Amino acid sequence: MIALLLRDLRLAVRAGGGFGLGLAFFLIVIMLVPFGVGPEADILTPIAPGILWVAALLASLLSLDRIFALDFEDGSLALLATAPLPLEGVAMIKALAHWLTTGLPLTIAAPFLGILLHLDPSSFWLLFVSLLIGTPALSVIGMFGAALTVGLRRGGLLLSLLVLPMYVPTLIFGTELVRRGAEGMAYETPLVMLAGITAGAFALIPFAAAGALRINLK
Amino acid sequence: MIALLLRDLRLAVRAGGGFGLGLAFFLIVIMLVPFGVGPEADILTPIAPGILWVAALLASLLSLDRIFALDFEDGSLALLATAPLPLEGVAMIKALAHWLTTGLPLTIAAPFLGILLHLDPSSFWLLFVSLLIGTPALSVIGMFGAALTVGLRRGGLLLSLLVLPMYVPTLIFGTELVRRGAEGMAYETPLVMLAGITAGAFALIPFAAAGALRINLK
Amino acid sequence: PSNASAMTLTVSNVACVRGGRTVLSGVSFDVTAGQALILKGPNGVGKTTLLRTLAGLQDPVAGTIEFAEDTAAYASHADGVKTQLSVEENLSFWAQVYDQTVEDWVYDAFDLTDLRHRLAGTLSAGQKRRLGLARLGVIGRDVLFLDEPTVSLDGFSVKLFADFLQNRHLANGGIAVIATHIDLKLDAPELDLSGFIPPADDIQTSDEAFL
Amino acid sequence: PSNASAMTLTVSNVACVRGGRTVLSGVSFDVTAGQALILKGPNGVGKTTLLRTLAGLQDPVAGTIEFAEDTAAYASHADGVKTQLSVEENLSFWAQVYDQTVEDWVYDAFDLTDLRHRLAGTLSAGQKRRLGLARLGVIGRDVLFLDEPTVSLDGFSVKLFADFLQNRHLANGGIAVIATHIDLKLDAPELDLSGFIPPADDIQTSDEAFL
Amino acid sequence: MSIWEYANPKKFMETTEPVVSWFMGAALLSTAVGLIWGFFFTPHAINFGATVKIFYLHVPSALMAINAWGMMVVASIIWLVRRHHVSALAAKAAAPVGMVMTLIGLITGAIWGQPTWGTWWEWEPRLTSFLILFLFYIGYMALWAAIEDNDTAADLTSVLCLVGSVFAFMSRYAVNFWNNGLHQGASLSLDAEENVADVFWFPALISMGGFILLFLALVLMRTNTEIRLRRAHALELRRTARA
Ligand code: HEM
Ligand SMILES: Nc1ncnc2c1ncn2[C@@H]1O[C@H](COP(=O)(O)OP(=O)(O)OP(=O)(O)O)[C@@H](O)[C@H]1O
Ligand SMILES: Nc1ncnc2c1ncn2[C@@H]1O[C@H](COP(=O)(O)OP(=O)(O)OP(=O)(O)O)[C@@H](O)[C@H]1O
Ligand SMILES: [Mg+2]
Ligand SMILES: [Mg+2]
Repeated sequence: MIALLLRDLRLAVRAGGGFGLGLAFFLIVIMLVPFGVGPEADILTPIAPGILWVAALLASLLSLDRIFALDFEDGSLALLATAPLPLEGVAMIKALAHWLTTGLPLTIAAPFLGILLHLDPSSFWLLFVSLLIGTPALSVIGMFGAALTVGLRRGGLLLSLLVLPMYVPTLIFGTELVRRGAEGMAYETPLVMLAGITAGAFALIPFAAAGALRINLK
Repeated sequence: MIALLLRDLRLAVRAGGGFGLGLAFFLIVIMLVPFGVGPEADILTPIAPGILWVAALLASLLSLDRIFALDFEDGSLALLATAPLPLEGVAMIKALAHWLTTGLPLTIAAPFLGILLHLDPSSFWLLFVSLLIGTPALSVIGMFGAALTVGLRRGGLLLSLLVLPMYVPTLIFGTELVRRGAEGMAYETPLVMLAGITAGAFALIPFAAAGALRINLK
Repeated sequence: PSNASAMTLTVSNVACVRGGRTVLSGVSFDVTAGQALILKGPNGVGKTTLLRTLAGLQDPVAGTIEFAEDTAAYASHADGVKTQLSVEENLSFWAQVYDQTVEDWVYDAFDLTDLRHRLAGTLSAGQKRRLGLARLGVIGRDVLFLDEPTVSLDGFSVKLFADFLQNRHLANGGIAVIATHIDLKLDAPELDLSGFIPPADDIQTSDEAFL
Repeated sequence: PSNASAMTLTVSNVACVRGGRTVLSGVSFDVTAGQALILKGPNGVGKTTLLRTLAGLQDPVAGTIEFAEDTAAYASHADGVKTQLSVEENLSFWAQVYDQTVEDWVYDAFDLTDLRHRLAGTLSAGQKRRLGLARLGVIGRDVLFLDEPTVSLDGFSVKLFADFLQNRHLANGGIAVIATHIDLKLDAPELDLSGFIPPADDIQTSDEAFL
Repeated sequence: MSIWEYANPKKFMETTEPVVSWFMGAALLSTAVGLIWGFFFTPHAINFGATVKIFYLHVPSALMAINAWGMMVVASIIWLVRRHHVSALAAKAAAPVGMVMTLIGLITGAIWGQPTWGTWWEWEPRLTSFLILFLFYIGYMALWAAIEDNDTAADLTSVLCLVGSVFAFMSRYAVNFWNNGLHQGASLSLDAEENVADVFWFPALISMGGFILLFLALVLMRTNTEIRLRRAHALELRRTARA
């Protein structure tokens, strides 16, 4: 298990696909938005949390198809499936590795990038929390999508098509959490919901994913 | 040449990676934004053109890495390089195929999806034009990025990192075009600039791309 | 291999399906500890399919396959080598997955000593193949299902591999089922799968239900 | 092949680099129309590197390679088969790329007649390989550089391929340089590359300039 | 004899084929009655004006859009548990129908919204959750399309269908939480008074029944088509195998 985690992390770093790039993509999306919608603070501030969340979501989405695809192509996946590791565990580890290389760095960077979007300083903290709780869910759900599409050579777009609608609840609660906080409203409900989604996803999805993998390896 | 184009289109359709999915991704990104920034029309209308352009940009970005990656892995690229076709032509065709499967459908769909963002009806037409002129540039520039990163197994993120900054001018002029039009200002300048970028990109980039490919095949 | 001595691999009239069509049926054989079996047969007869079935990657549509739980390993055309990792890292990863450690003899046995710290991506076809095979030396499994293990190996390396099988794996009471087109010079019985192609008039397909 | 008769392939003391290291130097030979040359040598000696150099995928660091413009084709471990296209589509694509048409004898010559309309992704290892080789039959090139063409082919298919080379390609004045570990039973001279490994004391590296 | 006998493709076709046309007939009839009655023989609603007519298309389609997905969930479970090909194919057959229903719901809604809300689209919870449902339909169908092997496709799409529904429900809740809209509440409660007066209600009920029949008829037809396709495929396999 740990061996697998370490290997994936090492590969992520070696292949230059690791921490740096997920971040960079995040940064660039954040930068593109002002070019698109115009630089005025009064336009940017209200949409800042939303944009940050959407950007984080896309950044983690972009690296999903690699969760299993590479291992599938070079045969590692079949070997892992016949190895003593439980496939559920493998799936879980894969999601974890994805989060460590994508979700976590994003979470840490988001508040700083918020400055670029004139994010209201008071919400920095909440943004951080919401991402910290929310992004793991994104990785797990995405991992499930990756497991479904691993057989298909050009799964990339299909993957995002399957995964994005499943991201909606996480996204909504995440941004609601920040917005309500900014408006001084009570934000317990979204907080709890967000945590619930993450917990539930981690508890159940690995089984579905393992099932999908077994089918795809047939 | 035509054979190559047809093959790529056929593959795009066969692999379920074709027209439909680029569109679907576009649609979904458009949908996510309101979830992020909230449903109020007065927030959405001003940012609508910008968001649509950014979304189109991301949608075409997502399918870039497949322009060459698959052909590289299964050896086709090396064979094409040793074939009588000029590599420049191959690069050009690849970009064209990418645009036909991604940029074109996006352009056609954009005005309709504009409704979802409460895009000011008066700018539907300009949005369409700007995308029609702009998206080919996105495909060509992206193709160049793909050529640069084709050697790397996890090129996906690196690719977007390289390409997105190059997208900025296209993005700026594209959205300026729409915004000025909406505000009734003169929009000739951005229009000309946009057309210029596209023309220039098509004229020059294929050579750079072919060079990059030759190096990567070493 | 550990408690290998006791066990045998028993396959009794297995049928397996590929692409919705039964390619082999009535395959039966058993291999006892310390023995190997060579699968022969023309391209497309079903060697890979059978091996995948034995390894449990797909289920047999008929028949039974018996051997001790969790003692088998599978090696195929694609040998799961990570180009971004060094030879050593590749091996120790698989060792860890199987709770083993990489013993040094493995590097000699597969002539990888000089390449130990090379990135796997920089190996030649045959060197990479040797690495893929070395994996079998570190996972300590008793029952090996090998699909064309010697592809793109030179004569010398083939010899190395045969020695490993004969003197290490089988000598320790292991079992091996090997699909190959070349002669490995093992003293092992051969099984030609052409004999198990189902007669054309009763070919089963997975869509029988619709007929 | 068309105006093949006239030409020869002349290689005079070529040196080639792989991974920043000179793996072969002083390689010289020539092959005249209708002849084949078999490259032998242990794994990692530099067969693939040499073939890639001959095919123009990388430049020789020394020496010259001469043969008629635009008459060569290269076939490697990866044979550029599109799994999403049918056998026929794959072949006709390559034919079109080379302004040729697929003649029917190709399907027979490589035993693909029954598989003609199969998706390439659903072929067995050897069947897929045959498809990759059939490509050579449709592009009508005179000079072929082949890297382990017979990997995972059964005896019969190897024979088929050898016949194609002997009776079609060479008979029409073609040229072939083939790296292989098995015996193709062609009456062609062999060249063992082990003889061209640069002596350890003057190994060139691509960073000479820094020394 | 258990109902599972009908899960045999042949038997299924034999039994359903004859009734399909009747279903279709009844469906068209009652839909027509409902719509015509609704369009031409009901007073204009006070607050909606003539636009209320579209209600007779809008609501039933909306209803079926949801039920179609429900049916797909059941069929998927049956496939995963009992491996009856027919149920997998039924799910596959239902998807496009449900997708179209969703689309009709959205479009009629949009047309409706134009006069009533003064905008073609409003990010209103119910509409939004329908848009999401629409996406799930597309994804489901795309997955079916992308996989060559039939049984693999059936397995994977079933898994997607189940997991997807969970998220669809969550989104419905989330969306309500995100924006409590101006769309009116469920109008299906038994005492229809609270939403819509009887005069509007009876024809609505009839056209709803019509839509349900229509849905059933279409699904049966498509299922049989799928079965035929698989039959052809099986025969083809056998032929090539013999060759
Ligand atoms: C004032 C205008 C509208 C009225 C009075 C209205 C009324 C209704 C009613 C009575 C239902 C059935 C509720 C149920 O089945 O539980 C319904 C469902 C629905 N309407 Fe509307 N609608 C209006 C506008 C719209 C618009 C503008 C749209 C979309 C653009 C729309 C989309 C839907 C959808 C998607 C449903 C199905 C949701 C569900 O049944 O859960 N509606 N509508
Ligand atoms: N995905 C697939 N779909 C349909 N048919 C397939 C698929 N994969 C393999 N087949 C067919 O199943 C048969 C058995 O394939 P298999 O790979 O087991 O043959 P093999 O004995 O391993 O051949 P080789 O020696 O070439 O590896 C072949 O006729 C092949 O065409
Ligand atoms: N990308 C690379 N980086 C560094 N060294 C490499 C790289 N690729 C190959 N080499 C080394 O160059 C040498 C020649 O490799 P090459 O692939 O030509 O050998 P080969 O004769 O084809 O061997 P095989 O018979 O196994 O295919 C080998 O020693 C190999 O380790
Ligand atoms: Mg095989
Ligand atoms: Mg080689």
